[in-house]
Amino acid sequence: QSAPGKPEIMRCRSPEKETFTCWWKPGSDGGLPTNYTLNYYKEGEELINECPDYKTAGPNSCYFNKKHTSLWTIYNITVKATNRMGSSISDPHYVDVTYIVQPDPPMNVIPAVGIQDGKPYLLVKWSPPPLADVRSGWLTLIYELRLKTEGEEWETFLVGQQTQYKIFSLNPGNKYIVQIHCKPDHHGAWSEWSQEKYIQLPSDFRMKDL
Amino acid sequence: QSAPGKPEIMRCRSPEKETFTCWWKPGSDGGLPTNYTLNYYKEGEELINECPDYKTAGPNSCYFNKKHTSLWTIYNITVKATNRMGSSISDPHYVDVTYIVQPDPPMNVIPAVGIQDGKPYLLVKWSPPPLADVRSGWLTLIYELRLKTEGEEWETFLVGQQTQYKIFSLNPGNKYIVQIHCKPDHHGAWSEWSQEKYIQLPSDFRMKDL
Amino acid sequence: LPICPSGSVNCQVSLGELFDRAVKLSHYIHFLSSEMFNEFDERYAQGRGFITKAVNGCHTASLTTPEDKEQAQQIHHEDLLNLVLGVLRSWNDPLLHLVTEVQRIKEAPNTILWKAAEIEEQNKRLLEGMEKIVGRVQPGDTGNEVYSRWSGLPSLQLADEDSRLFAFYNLLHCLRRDSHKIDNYLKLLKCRLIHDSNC
Repeated sequence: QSAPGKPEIMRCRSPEKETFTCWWKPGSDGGLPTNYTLNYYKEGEELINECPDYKTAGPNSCYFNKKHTSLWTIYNITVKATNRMGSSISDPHYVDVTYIVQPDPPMNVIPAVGIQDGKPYLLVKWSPPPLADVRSGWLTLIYELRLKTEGEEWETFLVGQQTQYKIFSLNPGNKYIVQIHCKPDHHGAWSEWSQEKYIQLPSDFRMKDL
Repeated sequence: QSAPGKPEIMRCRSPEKETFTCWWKPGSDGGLPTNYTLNYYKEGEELINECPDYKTAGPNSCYFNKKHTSLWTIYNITVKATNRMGSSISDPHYVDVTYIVQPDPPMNVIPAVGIQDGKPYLLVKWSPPPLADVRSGWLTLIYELRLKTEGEEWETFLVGQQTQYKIFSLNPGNKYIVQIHCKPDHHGAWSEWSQEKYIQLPSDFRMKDL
Repeated sequence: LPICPSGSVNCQVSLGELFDRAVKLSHYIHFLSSEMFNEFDERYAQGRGFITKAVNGCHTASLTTPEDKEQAQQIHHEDLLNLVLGVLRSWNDPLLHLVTEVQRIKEAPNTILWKAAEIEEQNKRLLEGMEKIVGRVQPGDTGNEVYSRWSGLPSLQLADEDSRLFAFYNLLHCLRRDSHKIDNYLKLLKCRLIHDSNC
């Protein structure tokens, strides 16, 4: 039996710049019942606060709701493991909420076939994830689209802020798989890819096909 | 011969949120020489003022230079037509300069072809209309770009505040027409579209082409 | 992740980033305020001639704010920052009451209710940010808590429907106007202080 090993703060994420969650990985528990407390202080403040909510985001996590989430400051976060033999504290983890925004994936991805100057193209449309207002620029999202035929490599297209995209130079008769993901325009991380969507291009193109 | 008909204030416009002009349409002149005076008072003020400048913006107009232009305040404007037989006054026209800004079109629109990961893209650059003071932050403009090949429908892209834009989903070998217009970030109207600019995409792309 | 020099105690959000976030937030608040005003105007104010009566000013009229580019550029940035703070503070109380009183309007659509609550919350968040910015630009200066008191609650609760609706119209008209001023001044200040007036 021994004091617990050092926990490690693995990741913090905000889905919409309004709340955020941090997760940690416990160290060894020294063979004893061990409990964990997450403490944080904000830049320029002396006050040490404890995690407001250990439950909402599941085990080994701390959820900061709107009231506890500030955009204007850097959080200095540590996790302390304690058992009967002693305790140990993680390295500090610095969080600036604007940098940890990872949105949910885009929704309603709809691929359709079109024709322009007699050439077939794929028009894919989608909508942003249902989170903070994207229309007003409060949270500006950019998108990437990826496309492949079964068994091939993905081909990725940087789309920018549009929520639709046309892809030319395709092979008639192929069955394509399409996915979209998104990210805040400046800081933050790409969302997961949206659900795979399939579209079959007709083999030969005549106007009447469409 | 009779008293003049009622004039009508048709439109007021500010090109850069620093000055503005109003135009009116005369009513019947009753067959007699008729003159027009524009009067206004500002919200919270008793003082009735007369149009400071009937000349600069041409006939049946009143030009308010910087000294006479205030934002976030409502102007109550009327036009009075007078001839020997009498006079008649227009309905009042309420104006807050914040909401009547319509900029001039963007300038120096330059389309160019680029290549990224072996894919052709169109990079369009432009500059804001010269009258608009975007440098100081007094006026913030957003832009829209539209693109088409001869005989096709326009495709419009909301660009936001940047003054350049990359378009990927293109058809090699096509000749494209590009135009840009702009508008204040919140209120006001879109400018006219800029002059049409043409760009020919090479049909097949090899690195050495560029 | 923001790179904090190891061992450094005071790793902080830069002034430029603070302004970026404040401008994005002020833009969002004004966007919501405009939409709320337009929605209310369309649904409750058509044909009532409220605009002619709305010219008796807003509760923040006592705060002398710049009304053209020249005035805005001549005012010292510390005074303009404090003015922005003053206008924001002046809206805390009315926004708090607006959220409850709007629910009493006949068939008030959810979109108006949601916006009133969202604006109230984001206004507090912007106030927090502005206090941080002022603290950074004028360290040590606690600043005089200038703000304009609002006494419009009774008019939002009047029995006569026309008068009550006009009181809402005037409040939303003033919110649209003041939130646009704040957004405009912050964009100006950001260009001046962060980009040397060369945005």
